[in-house]
Amino acid sequence: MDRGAKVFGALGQRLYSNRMRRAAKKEEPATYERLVYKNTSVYHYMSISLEFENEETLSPAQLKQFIVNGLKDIYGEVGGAFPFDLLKFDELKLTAILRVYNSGLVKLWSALTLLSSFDQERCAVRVNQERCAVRVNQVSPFLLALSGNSRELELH
Amino acid sequence: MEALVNARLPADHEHILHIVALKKKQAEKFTTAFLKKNLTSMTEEKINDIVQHKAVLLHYARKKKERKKIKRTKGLNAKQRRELKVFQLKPENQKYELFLPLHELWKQYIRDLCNGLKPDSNPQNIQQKLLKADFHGAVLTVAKSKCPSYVGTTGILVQEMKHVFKIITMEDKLKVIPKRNSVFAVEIDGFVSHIFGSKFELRSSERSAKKFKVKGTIDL
Amino acid sequence: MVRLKSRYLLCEVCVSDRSHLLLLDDGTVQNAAKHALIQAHGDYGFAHSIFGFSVKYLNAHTGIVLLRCRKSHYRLIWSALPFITGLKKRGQKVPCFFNCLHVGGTIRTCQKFLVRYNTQQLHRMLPLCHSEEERSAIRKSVLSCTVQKDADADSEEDIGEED
Amino acid sequence: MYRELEKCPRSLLVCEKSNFENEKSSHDTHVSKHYFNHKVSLVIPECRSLPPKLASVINNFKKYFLIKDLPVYEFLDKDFLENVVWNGALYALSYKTSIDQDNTIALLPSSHLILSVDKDTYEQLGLEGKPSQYNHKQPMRYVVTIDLTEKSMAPGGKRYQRVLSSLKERVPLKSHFLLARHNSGVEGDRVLQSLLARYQWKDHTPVVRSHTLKDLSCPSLRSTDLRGEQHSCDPSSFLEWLGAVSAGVSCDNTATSFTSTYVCPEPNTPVSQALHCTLSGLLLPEDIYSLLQELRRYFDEPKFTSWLSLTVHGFMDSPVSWGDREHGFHKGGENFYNFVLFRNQDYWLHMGTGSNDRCPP
Repeated sequence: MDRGAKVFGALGQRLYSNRMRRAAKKEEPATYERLVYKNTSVYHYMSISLEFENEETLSPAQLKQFIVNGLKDIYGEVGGAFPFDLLKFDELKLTAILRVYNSGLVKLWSALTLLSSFDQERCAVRVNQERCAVRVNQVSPFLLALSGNSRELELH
Repeated sequence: MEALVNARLPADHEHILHIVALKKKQAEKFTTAFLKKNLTSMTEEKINDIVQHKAVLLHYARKKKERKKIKRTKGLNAKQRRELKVFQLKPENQKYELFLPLHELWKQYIRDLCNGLKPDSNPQNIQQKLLKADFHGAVLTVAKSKCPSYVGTTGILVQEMKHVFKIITMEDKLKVIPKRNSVFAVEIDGFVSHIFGSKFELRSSERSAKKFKVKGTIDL
Repeated sequence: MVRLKSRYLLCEVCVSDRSHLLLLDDGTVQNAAKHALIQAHGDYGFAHSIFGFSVKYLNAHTGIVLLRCRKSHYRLIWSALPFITGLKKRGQKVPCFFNCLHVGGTIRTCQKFLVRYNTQQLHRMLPLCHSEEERSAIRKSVLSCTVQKDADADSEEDIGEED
Repeated sequence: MYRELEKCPRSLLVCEKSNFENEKSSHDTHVSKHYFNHKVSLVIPECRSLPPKLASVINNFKKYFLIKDLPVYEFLDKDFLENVVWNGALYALSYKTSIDQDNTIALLPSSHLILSVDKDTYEQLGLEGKPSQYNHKQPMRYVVTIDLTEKSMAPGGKRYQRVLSSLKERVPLKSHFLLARHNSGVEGDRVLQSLLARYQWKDHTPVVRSHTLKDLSCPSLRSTDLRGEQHSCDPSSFLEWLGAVSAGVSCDNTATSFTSTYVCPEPNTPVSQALHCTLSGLLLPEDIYSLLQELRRYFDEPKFTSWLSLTVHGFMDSPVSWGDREHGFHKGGENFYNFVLFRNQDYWLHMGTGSNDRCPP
């Protein structure tokens, strides 16, 4: 990952010690500095929504297990073993926000797309297969960008 | 052999044979006189010819048939054509109105070709016919092109070449438009046909013989 | 034309009871490897590596297996081999594991390696013989199945049969 | 093992640090050049409700119009050009058109008409354009930029005629449009109203939502330390935290929890409450600038917090991000900027764009 940062206008800020700055009553105005980061974020964030054939409820842990199983199906024990976080899950709207390392983005995305059935043990004996689909609404390297999805703007 | 015949007799032989060797000039004169006297049927030139012509036929040779030379009307070659500018429209002739009669003729020709061109006739049939038709005189419009500045150009086709169409626009301008990467629209009596220029890169004479394939991409 | 390059994995099948080795055949080994691949790398890895995958050589007496796979994805198969825990044959399950001895680019290098490896093993094992009779018996059996001409080169029985 | 699966497209983040009183500070141009803003969100720590001055600025955001099935050539109408486009600032962006699949049209206040069109439309349109950054081996998308202030674009001019005939006859592009206008003169309003009257339209006001967050931990920031090297938080984790706050992601996780391991970045301080306020709609840069000016005055009175943040999200499907820099959509279409304002009029500015974008200014 090239997290190379280019510094255009850095000045000797760090020369001032912390103590000196605290001593000054009003803090020095900051000098101009510009940094350009390429691929700065190690994570990618995905906002997804689930669609079931019938009404379903599931807990965050169930959802995560469901995605992990999907990953295991496609990439196996070795390829599917990478960490990702379920940051938020709205159980009513069935929407979720996932966080994944950049290296796992393609795998997670493809696994989500290929998820098609949700196994749930309803009774002790019968395993019910529930058809479902995952829609990936937005993918971004900035979590901040997920809160401003202009495609959701609905006007009448 | 020849040298031996022409050689002078040695002097001692003269005495033995009782003949006197003639001088060279005298000998030649003698020979011609002798031949003339004996071969009365031949003219002097022919005799001369025989004497001069020394080829000796040793075996039978067939008489060569004289081949008749087919006389071709030799036209101009490409270079001459270019120099003479035969196929170039003179600037004073680049007038839209001048080509309107040609357009009328072309319309007549297409109507005849498509059996009257009724509004209810099958567009596919018309396309089949148009594919083999001649387009000189048609009103062409560039409907699509990779190069945006060609798009929208309209005019009468005055000349079709392998790779370009030369059309004359309403503003009396002669435009040369490459066939490749453009789609042309031809309108006749309400039927609009599109010509994919990239697939049309042939001379109009060759096109009538060409079989067009249905397959293939038509993307520019 | 570019040649499709392959990798050959020379493996040793380790079982607790050597008589089970005789159950080995191409199909069982290939099936076991396929299952391990699906388990380790999922459908994606399986689909990537299964083309060109075959069991090239198998010796049921010594438990030597030569697997062939495409060079581009041999790591997938290589890494899946430890996931093989048993071979299934006609409902009988033999617990075993695969020990990958060598990864080669051609069958020939694998063969050379195997010869060297087996000689090494022989030299290692010989001092463990208890008596002189044992030792001579081994020598005799080794000599009996080698090709006479270069007897010192081929010291193990499975080499002569290699293609 | 899967090298090709681990690649991912690039993203850019530009961070700037300066002071509002610095005369070379370019915060105003950054704000005014970001034309199409969809959402503004404010995070003010240690604040229960909006101060009345701020609230009045927020409620004074201009309304905008949604106009249905508007043909693009209407923008080239002579009357409209003279009174609305050249006079004052008109923002127009096609609505519900995805820039990765549809034809997207934008009219900038600098009187540039930008058409981001697919290959087929471009070939039919017959207007010069540049291949877009979103491309395969062959260009599949083109961006046509028409400067309406150019001499040849004067009504009746040669180029004007060509553009008009392209948009009227060859490809009658039409779309729903979001329209907003700043600095409206009386004459301009009349012309705009006469245009609106011919089509179905409705005016909208930006939607304001605000809520107070209780008991959360805030990262501590030090205005001089943009990179987060000395007891401060580095830009990407700060932005992540801001996103977590706006999305309502909980930060109280441990490293061993199954679903999520996200925690607030270190160092952090507990905050009893924070105000989170959002505005959405087509927001004018001028309004955002006045909001920014008002926020600067927030620190005039002594406050507990040392910083507050203002985030502005651009439209994902806008063909431009800043100025006429191309914006594209690869997987997120993000283009946003974020101001962090400090007590001593220092500010940080983070500008982020996705993979098919030019670098922010």
